[in-house]
Amino acid sequence: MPEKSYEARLAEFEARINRGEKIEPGDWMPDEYRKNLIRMISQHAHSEIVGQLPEGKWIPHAPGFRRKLTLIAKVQDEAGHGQLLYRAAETLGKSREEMMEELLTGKAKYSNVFNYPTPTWADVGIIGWLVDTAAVINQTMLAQSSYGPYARAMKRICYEESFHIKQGYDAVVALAKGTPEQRAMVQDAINRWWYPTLMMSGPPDALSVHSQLALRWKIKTKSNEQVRQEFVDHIVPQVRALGFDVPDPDCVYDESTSHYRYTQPDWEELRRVVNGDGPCNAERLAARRKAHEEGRWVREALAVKHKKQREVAAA
Amino acid sequence: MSLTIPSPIPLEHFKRFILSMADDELVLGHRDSEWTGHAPILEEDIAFSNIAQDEIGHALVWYTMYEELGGPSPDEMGFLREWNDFLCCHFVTYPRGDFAYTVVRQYLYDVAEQVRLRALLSSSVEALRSVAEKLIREESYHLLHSQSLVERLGDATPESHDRMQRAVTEAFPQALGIFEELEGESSLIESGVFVGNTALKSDWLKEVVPVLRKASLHVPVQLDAENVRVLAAADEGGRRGRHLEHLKQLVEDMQQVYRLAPQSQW
Amino acid sequence: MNQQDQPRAATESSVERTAEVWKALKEVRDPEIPVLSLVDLNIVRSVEVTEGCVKVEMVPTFAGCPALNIMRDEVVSKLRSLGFEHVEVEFTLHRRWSTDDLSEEALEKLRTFGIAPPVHLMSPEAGSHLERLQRAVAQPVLCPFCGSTETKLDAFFGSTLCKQLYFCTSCQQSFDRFKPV
Amino acid sequence: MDTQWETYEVFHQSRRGDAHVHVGSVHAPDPQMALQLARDQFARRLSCTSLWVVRTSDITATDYQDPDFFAQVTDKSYRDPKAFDAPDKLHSE
Repeated sequence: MPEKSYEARLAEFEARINRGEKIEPGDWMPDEYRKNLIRMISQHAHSEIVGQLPEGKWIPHAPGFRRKLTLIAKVQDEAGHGQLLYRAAETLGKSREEMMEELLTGKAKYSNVFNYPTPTWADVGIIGWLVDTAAVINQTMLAQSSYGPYARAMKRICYEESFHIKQGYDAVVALAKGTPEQRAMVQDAINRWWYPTLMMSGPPDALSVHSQLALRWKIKTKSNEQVRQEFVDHIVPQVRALGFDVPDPDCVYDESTSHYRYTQPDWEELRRVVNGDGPCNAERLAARRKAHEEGRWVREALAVKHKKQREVAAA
Repeated sequence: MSLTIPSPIPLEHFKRFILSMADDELVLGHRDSEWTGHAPILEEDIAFSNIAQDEIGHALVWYTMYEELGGPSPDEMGFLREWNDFLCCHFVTYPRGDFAYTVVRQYLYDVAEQVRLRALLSSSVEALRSVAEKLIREESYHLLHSQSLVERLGDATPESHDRMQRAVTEAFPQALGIFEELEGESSLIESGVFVGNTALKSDWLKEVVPVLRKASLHVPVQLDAENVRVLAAADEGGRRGRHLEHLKQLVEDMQQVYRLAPQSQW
Repeated sequence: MNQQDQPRAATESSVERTAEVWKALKEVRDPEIPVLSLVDLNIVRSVEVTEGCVKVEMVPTFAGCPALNIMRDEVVSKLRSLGFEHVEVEFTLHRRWSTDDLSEEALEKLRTFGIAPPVHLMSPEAGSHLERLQRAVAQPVLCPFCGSTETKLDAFFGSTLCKQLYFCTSCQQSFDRFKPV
Repeated sequence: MDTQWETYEVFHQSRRGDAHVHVGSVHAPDPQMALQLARDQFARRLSCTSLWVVRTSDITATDYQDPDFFAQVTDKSYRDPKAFDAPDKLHSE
């Protein structure tokens, strides 16, 4: 059979995507598609791993058996999601070690939201409720992604994340029913997390370099703006129903559009935080590096042992 | 809910026995959870988070039984009790150390728990039998995991061997403290609640010594004929509520938020 | 939500009322394994119906299962919608829960969902639980996506207490396997 | 039920000689386990002399939607003790 031209392959590839077929690991794909996916999936994986830290800080202090168990389970899920996503990225030809290296040297990016501090217990509830709601809206969209392994990983992650939302909400409701101090703790956390959460879905598409290609190849199926609007419409009534305020006086329901209006976050802040200059970037990476360095001997030993066992088996 | 135990069993001693198991599980589970987000590889991060939940879940089972015997609720026991009222052994209270110490501690503890639960499968108290039947199923996973880590890290590289050996030297005498005699233990043995700590320790030694040795790790014991003679002093005191500062710090951390509003929901 | 179901409770027999409760509980999905209901998973063990009140006893799969409060909430709201004013959920922590008791149908549902079902632990030659578990863990696991046996254990402990993580080298897909317990 | 576990209806007797009364049901793999569950769950609080468990699927019941089933062909009021105006005590005070 004669070699097909790049154009012919690309046309076939795009036709498959437009028919709603999934692209699988062994299939032909344009380099740009592969690169875009590796970038997105590895960023997502890094976000899960770094995302363990802000909440993980509260594991030793979680109040009561149920909260303690739930929080450990949740932070564990994040490690599990990281593991799953690194696996999905590996199917595209990049090793976990390479990706880890990029994270630890500050070369790779990850979600802005994990670079903010978690000074009170209420932050745990708010992350589960607000941040994970925003994450699920994004991930539900990604579960439609054209790349099979990513879409399937997302489907599973979505189930687990919706469980996180319930737990986060449950923790917030407990505080909402509690003492005035407990309620104040929640409001303070909402105030601090509101804008960082809005930023999570990414800059307006006009400012996003990667968005257009990702949309064209159905790596993602909705724009950043659509995802953000969906989040706002979903969460604002919930926040108000519990008697808390959204820290944005201009956040009102617009009858003409059937959407809530909201004040745009500071996009310059997002750029800074994503590029390494947020309130906790240094602290987060230092914690990851420490774990990585201190665990080096374990990884080496396991690799050596694995090799020895294989030699024995082969002999 | 209430639980009654057959009358010849001294209730107070029985309750202390339950509590000593509950406190061991909670404190070790707390220590294990300190690896969540910080383990050497993702798979171990997940593993220790999982083990932590299991151990804390087991603590909850024992505290629930304690409540059914007329004690306070599990949350009150874990989150409002004074640190010197805990009855855990010193072993579980030590800081997590490096990963080698964590692995060795987990392995030594897993075998002890396995041996203990196996013995409880034939306890005279039905409630203990049924708890043991449930927990042993979960616990067996821990043992398979920690034992395979001991076997792999014990002699893989010079560094891993050094670290594991240091961990065994440190942890072995501490682990012997798991089997510190309980108050009123003889009455618990007589009434068939369990076989007693001396018997458990001997079963434990028979299992851990060969595994550690096979992993090229030196253990301070002497084998004469069928008997294992221990050449180290056990680190005891915990079962009588005599604790080290590590536990004080741990309990303070654990209760920090709960105590902000002890009457409130969290 | 809380509306009383008029004279129904008085006119029907308690056996029928109880059957209604079981039917409703079959619709409450496990929060972490949404293809199976709490009844499929043998989590619900008993139902007690007295005038306007219902009490449900549940046995968690794993003692440390973090999903218990969510299960409780879902059971309560489901049974309130049947007209029960007071719903009590009791977790019995000490009772044995084993994957050996799952029905063929439940196993099939897991497989369809992409979770490899647990193997049976009990075997004629029995032995201690640990020995049976060792044998079970050593058995090959079929990929629920492509059916290949070219799979490997990726993580001895999975994302939830009840699962382990595998990777299929044939179709390059990560998948969960329900832990045999 | 489509699992191999089935529900069993539980009937409880609180004193010898009393009727067994339906108190609830349990989900179990076999009748022996059902009895154990029933004991733990229903005999724990109530005093109990005997328990029955019956596979739910083995119960055949009449239909509430079919009142005709109980339509009386002939007047049987004479069989109902309330039909007789007999005083509880023959000699009051």
